[in-house]
Amino acid sequence: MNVLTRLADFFAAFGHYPAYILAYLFETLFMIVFVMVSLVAMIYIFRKYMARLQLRVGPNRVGKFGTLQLIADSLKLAGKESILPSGRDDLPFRIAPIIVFLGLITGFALLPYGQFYFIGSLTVTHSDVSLLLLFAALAIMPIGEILAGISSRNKYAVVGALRGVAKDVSFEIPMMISVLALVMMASAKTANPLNLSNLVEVQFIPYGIPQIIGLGVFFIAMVARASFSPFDMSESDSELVSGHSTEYTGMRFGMFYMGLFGSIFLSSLVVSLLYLGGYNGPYSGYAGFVFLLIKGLILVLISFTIWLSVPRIRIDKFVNMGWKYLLPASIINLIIAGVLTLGLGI
Amino acid sequence: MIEVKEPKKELPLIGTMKAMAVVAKHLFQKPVTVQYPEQKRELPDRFRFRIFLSLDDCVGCTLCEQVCPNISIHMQKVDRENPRNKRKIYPDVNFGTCTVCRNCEEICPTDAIYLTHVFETARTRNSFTYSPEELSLPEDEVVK
Amino acid sequence: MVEILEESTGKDGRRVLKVAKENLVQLMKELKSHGFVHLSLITGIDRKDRLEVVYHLQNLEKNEYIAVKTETLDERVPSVTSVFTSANWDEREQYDLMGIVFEGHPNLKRLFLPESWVGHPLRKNYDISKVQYINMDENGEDYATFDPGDGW
Amino acid sequence: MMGPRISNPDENGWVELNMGPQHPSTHGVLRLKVKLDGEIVREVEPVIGYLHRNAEKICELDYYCDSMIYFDRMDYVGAMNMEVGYLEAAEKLLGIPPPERVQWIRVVMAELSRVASHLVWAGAFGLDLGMLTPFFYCFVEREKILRIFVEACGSRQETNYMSIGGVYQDFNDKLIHDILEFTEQFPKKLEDIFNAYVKNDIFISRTKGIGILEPEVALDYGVTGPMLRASGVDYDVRKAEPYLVYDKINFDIPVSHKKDNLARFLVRFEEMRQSIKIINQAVKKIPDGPYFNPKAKKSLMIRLRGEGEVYARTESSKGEFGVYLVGDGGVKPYRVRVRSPSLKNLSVLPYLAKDQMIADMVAISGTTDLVFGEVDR
Repeated sequence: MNVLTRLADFFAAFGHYPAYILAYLFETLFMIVFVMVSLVAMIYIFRKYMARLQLRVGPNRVGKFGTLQLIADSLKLAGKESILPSGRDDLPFRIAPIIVFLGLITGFALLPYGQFYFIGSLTVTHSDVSLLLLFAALAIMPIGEILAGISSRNKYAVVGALRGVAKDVSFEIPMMISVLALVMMASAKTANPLNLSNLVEVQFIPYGIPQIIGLGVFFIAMVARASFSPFDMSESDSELVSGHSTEYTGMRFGMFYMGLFGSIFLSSLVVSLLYLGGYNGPYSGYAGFVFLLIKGLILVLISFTIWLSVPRIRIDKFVNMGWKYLLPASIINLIIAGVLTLGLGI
Repeated sequence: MIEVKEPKKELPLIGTMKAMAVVAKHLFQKPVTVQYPEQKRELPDRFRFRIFLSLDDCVGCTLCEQVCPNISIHMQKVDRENPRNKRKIYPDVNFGTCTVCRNCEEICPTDAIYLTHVFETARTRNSFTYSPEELSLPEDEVVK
Repeated sequence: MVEILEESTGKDGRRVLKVAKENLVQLMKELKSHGFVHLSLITGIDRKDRLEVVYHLQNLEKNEYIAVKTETLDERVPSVTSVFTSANWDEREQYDLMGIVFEGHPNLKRLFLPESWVGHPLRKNYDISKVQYINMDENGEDYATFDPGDGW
Repeated sequence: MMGPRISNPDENGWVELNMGPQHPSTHGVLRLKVKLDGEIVREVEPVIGYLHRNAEKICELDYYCDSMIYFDRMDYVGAMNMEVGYLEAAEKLLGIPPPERVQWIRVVMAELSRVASHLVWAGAFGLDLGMLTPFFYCFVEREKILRIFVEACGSRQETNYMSIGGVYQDFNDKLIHDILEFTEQFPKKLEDIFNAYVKNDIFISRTKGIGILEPEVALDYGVTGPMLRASGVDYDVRKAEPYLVYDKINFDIPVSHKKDNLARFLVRFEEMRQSIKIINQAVKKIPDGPYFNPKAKKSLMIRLRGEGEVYARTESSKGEFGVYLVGDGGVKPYRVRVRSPSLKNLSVLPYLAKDQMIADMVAISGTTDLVFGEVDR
């Protein structure tokens, strides 16, 4: 049983096909609501956590403990005039934030979420290549950022976009190689290692333990993907004002902002799925989703601590790090994975 | 003269984690901020902001006008019986430009002009100038 | 050695050398070779009939601090930027605010005020009642204007 | 279809970028005209004057006692140092020496102010590098110092505490107790802040070996203060030409021969530790006596007349702060000239930032410790 069949059962009175059409519609709706709620929660957690680290109280005026602050903020952003610079490249300028947001939602839709109580599996997409699709979705977001940087015809934005390109090129290859090691290890246990659900279910020991180097490389790559400090070179606020989103205001800026926090949550979920056993755990038939959320949230808090306490690395040093340290490390990790799989049969 | 030492070199990553631990330690400390309109920190005795004027004591010597570095004080004619103030001139204060340097309080020969603890002087009027009569009233009686 | 017109001690106990403006650069070079490597301050003083320029120099090794004075009647003084780099901005500032033209300065532009500012504010005859407003043109350069409607 | 060109590179292929005056990293209203070759800065031209008030002219138009508030607003993060600098000159010119007790009080206040100023700098430097949180720890500590200022004189930042020939209000036992309480807990907090920075190897990689300033160049440009000392020149006005009672206090001048950003950072932190040492000694040594010179009391404030020329220099938190006062025998100064250390420190930025990356230029302009109230005056 999963969400789709539960919904189809609920709408069974309309007949077989209309019930499934309605079920798909509502599933999509739930998906988007989940993403939006998690974004709002993410920003709220970030602001409260940042405030506590900085000996402040954080938002506490709107609603109890400031819970409604984010809704007030998003209303404010939506109500603001969205200024369009006169020198822009019109179409890319308008669609860039949408691309970022679409990439984010697609990424969330491709994750397996595990079982929850009586509903059954919460997974939305059942594909045999969902791992590939996930990384394809993750690769969409940089395109939006680069488009935004170049189409706004602002020198800060252009420098930010070019830094973004250099950054993406230098961490994506180590990232994919460390995922390849996982697929290698999983292929000994399952016929379909590219399916994320299978990849999670074969983790009797979380892959983070035999693949500790891979976990490090992948986590660094995910921090760079989400682009927060220390790897926020492309939007470094003290140098390039706001990088690729310099010229954006109102809801368009809000989409970039949500893209940032969404990708932090998304990358935390991906790391916990791939390396920390995802929704595996005791009683995972009922509470798998809860395990996933807890692991994800712990990673999110670790990410926030890194964000708030580490200075920004210089772009040339990051490119150096990507090619000189991360890439060799990921290749060594691949060899270790091969030895573990073929030699020891883990 | 002492030569400053460069800090001990930390291992990569380990050093960063130590620095993160220093920051994360503060998570369990109490916030230091004060939620202003509800909570108010007690003010030190010497804190000064709002200028008061005792109309009976003012002799209209214009010393405060002269010593004001920002030209925030101007003398105004006020129709009021005061045997000590024959010229009937009293200072008004523009709080928009007042820098609270306390020179006027310091120089006043009769202690007619003095500063007090009151600091909540926000007003909706465009002008921040307090006329001599307003200066002698408590803050909540001043028309805002 | 350059001819020193007058040597005295100021109220603060510092040695004051007075020199004709033609000999200024030569004197500065000699002082620099005697260890006065730090030109601390350049001050222009408007004496109404003449302009006085005071240079404060420091010898770090002997811990000595002296002032060199020169005078000009035609607002022109030779620049010492070739001897001390730190004179560069000081001379620009004095040109800006006092109107002293330093001859031989590589880049004698106003330091604080926009180029089109009228007058030199630190002069005693500068009229402070005339307000000048500042705005920015399309190229991002500031300009000054007397028209309040055009300013910020 | 091609849109308009984003930038118009010049014959070298360099693009001009305008940073500021409204920019997150310029600490106020600095405007930098930067010529960029990709990521690399080829030429920098600082454009200043956006906060220019011509304080020198305003001081000429006002009485001697009134100039104090304009000096407060020069280096607004370390206002007491500015007051000490002005009064050193004004008291010599007017012939009103402060009593012994006042001199010790001024030393305490000036050093507290130096700590406050360096704390602001440390926090802002972290922000320049992208570190968000240590900024707040610096400001929490600074707030305690400002609280002491409020207790002493009633104002937080632009204190106007010192007057010609004395101070406005006397020290009392509670104040001394508060200061000692602060100096007792501060070194531990300072180590925390220090560790949050220097343990971090990314921080070290961003500062070590970057922005090297040779001592000869520094002196040629007139750089003073912590920047000069980080270049290996052992020069501090407090030792070279002691003012107030600095010659009766035991303290050291931190010097580094590494000449880079990290050296400037370490020198400033060591200076804070030395300042605490000075405060601890000075607070205990404050003698009894009057807190103002009777010659400058109350209604005499606007009748002080001075004649002659005085140049007084003091060590502010940014460097050598000099005030050149010329009096013509009237109640108002004839000419006031201020040697602002930040201006001289800024003038070396084009030399330092040449052929560095944008990120390094921001870090270097961070270590010069600019306060625009003082640069523009």
